Amino acid sequence: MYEPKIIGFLCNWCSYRGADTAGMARMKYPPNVKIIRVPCSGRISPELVLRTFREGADGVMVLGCHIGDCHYSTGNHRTAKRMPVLKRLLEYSGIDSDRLAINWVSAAEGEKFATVIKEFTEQISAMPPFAETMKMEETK
Amino acid sequence: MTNSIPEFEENTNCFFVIGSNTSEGHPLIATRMLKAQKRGAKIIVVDPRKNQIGHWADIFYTFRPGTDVALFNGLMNVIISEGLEDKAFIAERTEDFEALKTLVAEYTPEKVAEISGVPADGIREIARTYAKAKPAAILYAMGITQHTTGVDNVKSTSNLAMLCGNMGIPGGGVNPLRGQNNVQGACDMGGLPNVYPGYQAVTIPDVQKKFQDAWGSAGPLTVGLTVTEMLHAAQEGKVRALYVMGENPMVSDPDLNHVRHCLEETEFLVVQDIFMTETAEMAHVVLPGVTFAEKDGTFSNTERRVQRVRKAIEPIGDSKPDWVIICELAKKMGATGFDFASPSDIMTEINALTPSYGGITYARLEELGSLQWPCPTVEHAGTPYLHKGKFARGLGKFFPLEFKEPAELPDEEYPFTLTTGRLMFHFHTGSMTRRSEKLDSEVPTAYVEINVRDAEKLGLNGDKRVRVTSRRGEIELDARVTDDIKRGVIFIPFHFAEAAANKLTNSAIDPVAKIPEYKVCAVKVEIVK
Amino acid sequence: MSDRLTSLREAIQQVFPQVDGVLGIRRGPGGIISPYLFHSEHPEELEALAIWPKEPLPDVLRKIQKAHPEAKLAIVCRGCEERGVVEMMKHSQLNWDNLTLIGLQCTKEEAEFCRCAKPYTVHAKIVVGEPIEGVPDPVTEKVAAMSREEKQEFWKEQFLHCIKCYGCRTICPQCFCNICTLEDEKFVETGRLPMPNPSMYHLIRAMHMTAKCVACRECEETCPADIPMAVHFRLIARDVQEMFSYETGAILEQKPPQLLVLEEGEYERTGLPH
Amino acid sequence: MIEYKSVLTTCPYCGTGCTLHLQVLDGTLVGTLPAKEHPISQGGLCIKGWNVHAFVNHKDRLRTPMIRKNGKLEEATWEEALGLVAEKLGEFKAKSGPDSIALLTSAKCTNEENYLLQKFGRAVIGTNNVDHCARL
Repeated sequence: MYEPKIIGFLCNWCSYRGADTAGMARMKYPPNVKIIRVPCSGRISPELVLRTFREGADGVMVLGCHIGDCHYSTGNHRTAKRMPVLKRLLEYSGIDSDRLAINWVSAAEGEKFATVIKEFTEQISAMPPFAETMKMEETK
Repeated sequence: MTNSIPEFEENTNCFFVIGSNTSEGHPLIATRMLKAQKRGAKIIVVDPRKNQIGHWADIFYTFRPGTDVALFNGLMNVIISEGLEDKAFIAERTEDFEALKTLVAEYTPEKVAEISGVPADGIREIARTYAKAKPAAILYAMGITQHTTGVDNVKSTSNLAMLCGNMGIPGGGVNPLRGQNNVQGACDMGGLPNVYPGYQAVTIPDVQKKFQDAWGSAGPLTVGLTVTEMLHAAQEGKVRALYVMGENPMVSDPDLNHVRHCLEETEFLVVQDIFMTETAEMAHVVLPGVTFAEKDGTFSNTERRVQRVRKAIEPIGDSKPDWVIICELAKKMGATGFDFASPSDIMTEINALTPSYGGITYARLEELGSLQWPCPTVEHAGTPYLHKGKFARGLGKFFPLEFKEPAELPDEEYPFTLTTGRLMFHFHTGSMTRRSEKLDSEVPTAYVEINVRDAEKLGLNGDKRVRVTSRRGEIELDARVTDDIKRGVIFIPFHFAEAAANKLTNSAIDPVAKIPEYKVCAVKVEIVK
Repeated sequence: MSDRLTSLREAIQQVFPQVDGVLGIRRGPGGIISPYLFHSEHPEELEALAIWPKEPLPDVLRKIQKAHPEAKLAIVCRGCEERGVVEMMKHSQLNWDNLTLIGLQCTKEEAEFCRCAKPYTVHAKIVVGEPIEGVPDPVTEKVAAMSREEKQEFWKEQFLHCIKCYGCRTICPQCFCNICTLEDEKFVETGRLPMPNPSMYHLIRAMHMTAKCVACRECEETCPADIPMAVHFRLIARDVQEMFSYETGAILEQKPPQLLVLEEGEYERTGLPH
Repeated sequence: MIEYKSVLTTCPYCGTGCTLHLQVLDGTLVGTLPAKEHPISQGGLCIKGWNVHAFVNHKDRLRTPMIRKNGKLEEATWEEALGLVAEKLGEFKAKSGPDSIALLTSAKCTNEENYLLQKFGRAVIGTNNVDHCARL
């Protein structure tokens, strides 16, 4: 079994603190997810997700505040509107949209954070490496 | 081109592309091939580099630059030994087939594989595919012509086309893709030292008389100098004044250090252009011409199609249309016969003196959009493909040709073969495209393409700056490491004056066509610390 | 066909007194058509008026209005062009108040050429021709029915044909941004052909067309490599309608979904976790 | 009156011969559009064609004639510049013969202009030293 590369974009105000909470409580979760802290999940545009795949990620997670809890009040509404469309587009292009996960984790939800990471890592591990399925780099 | 671009989509069943980076040099001809491919036509590409068209091809092989004649002989060897030639066509319309047959018998696929680097089975595959898919078109560009054996290479293409009866039929033929919008027209109009407009030879007294009668005076009966010869003559003091209209030899010509020296020796250099080009900077007088957007006229494309250029805006600043400048200069020198009110008037004179353009008038172009020469009269509909039923000289002649090595081969000191060419995003010396923001942002400066494994051997990890040196000069530029180029070959686009590929190129020329060998010279590559 | 042309001429003449110009299509040298601004001062120019093929008129209109914000202009528009004008208005690219729409209903042949679901105008007060029903889009259906592997193969081949002319972006009436992500080398590598990651260009563009594509198919028409890129836009348009009840170019007052916060009930339809 | 027109012309880059429309608004270029139903370009263009209007108004365009004085190119009038060229060419022709002058026509200029320059070279100067970059 291979070790998948996963990139997690975590919003600064909720999900990143949720990760802290999980860490402080010494909860166990797989180390595959490389965390990138962003001001808001709404910052993560579809092109950034696509670029992350291009750079070699096998899975991408976007974690933000629960709807209603956004530090910028509606930043995560953008996430909720754009990411589902991107997932559909991936499917239309022949890419398994399960490689992209969207979820909401608050600062208090350390346990949820650990579960989300664990489940997504398992899900991606069960798939072949992305480069093998989608030969995006083929012409290089 | 003997044939027409629309025929590629409608008729052609096989494209043999050699010495042409069609998808970048002539993008919309390349996409025509894609359209044909969708209905089942095959694309064969042979090139030292795997360009985009190579990625599209059904059959692709790299080969050693400059071994074209050997490759063609090998293909013909296979076709004749397998009996795939068009016997009826050969019998009716050609001569000297036996001589060709004898010569190519020596060029077995195994022998050619050794020379060219295309595997013997690959040569068989190409030969069979081409021979069995009539009509098949050969497409080439400067990759065939810019060699010391350029003329032999061109003759080889027509040998192959005639062998399979691919001449004089829609969708077939031998199709040189002209690199510049009006290089065809400049030749048609007599912008050559040996011919008047319509390829009427300067050495024929009757022709001279015809133009004397029309113009009051004409050139001598001796052939003039080519670009390369002019520069040499300038250095020797034989040519003292040079008038350059819309050309930039300081980037486009081979062995630039030598070109600079020659131009410095020229006593009086006049440059008529739209930008302060590298050549204009050396001029004694600079005359501002206008772009295509500010004047009327016609261009003739690679398939001999004459089309209108229409004025869209007024000239910028004090600039003037080039035709106006020439008329004013001629009148200043006391000449008559330059009283033209418009380009349409000039075309009327061209119609009268150039048989192949006889029926190409502005009124007809307005109505029909375009006309392909030969178009001798205003009733003539134009000629989409040449050599129908008969060649211009009667029978088509086969030329048995031995393979000759390029003038300069790689050796221990200069181990790489340099080949030059074009990019999608730039044009010729870059004076237009490098001033176009979008195009410039795509490729802002020069680079050299080098094979991954060659790069490894040099210790080039990733794209770095390198120095490329030939016997004539050296340049520094970024390296671009790629799989898509043959080992031992490097490629530099020639658009960039700051790292001009032509500082390196060899000015050795084809003895007949006087074309320099841009596609092969020996260089070495070193990492810049 | 000629009937429609005559009626369109009459409609334009009727509008002439109220406007500074009417944007339409004229047939020029060699029978080639192009956009042209007709004027009441020169009614004879209407002799050259043409209706097919269509041209990307909304984008031309935007250019003219930008230089002449106060001018009263009319535009001859088909269903797709009307949708284009509406969307541009919503994105503050056009001043709706200074516009007069002259609707031109498409024929069945024209609609089939464009695989158009809505070949008719809905807002234009002056209309030429009778509206017809939309036609099916077999190309989109064919791709939609493919398996994941087939889709991947299909698009890989299509995108390899891309010669990076930027024609689809440049001709699109809805691509009016001053800064374009497709020109950002962080996302689309510059200066290489074939593009090392051609899907980056095309998928980013598809995302940016979300709730914007008006189905005019100008992009596919201008593509030298015949890439059927509108397929992506059309499949996404269905999702946008399903998730956000948004129909591009249809209702003047409805704001585009990507600019706004989630509305009541929308979140449930996105399929995201709770 | 607001003037918008699309002028059909031929692309000045490669030899394919695509035609395109230059979009002209009130006398200035505002863009390029492809030509639908054209036998060669079929409503498409490459990236160079799409950007063909970009260099026309570039600030580097030569706007006035220039003459080299004391080693430097300085602005001049058409009268001065053409006068000097005529005088010099006449001088060389008279002193060293017509073949001491050579002319390069251009694959970028129109047929009419190429015709005129070679006519100028042959009829006015009297030389066949006429060539262009066909080989390059």
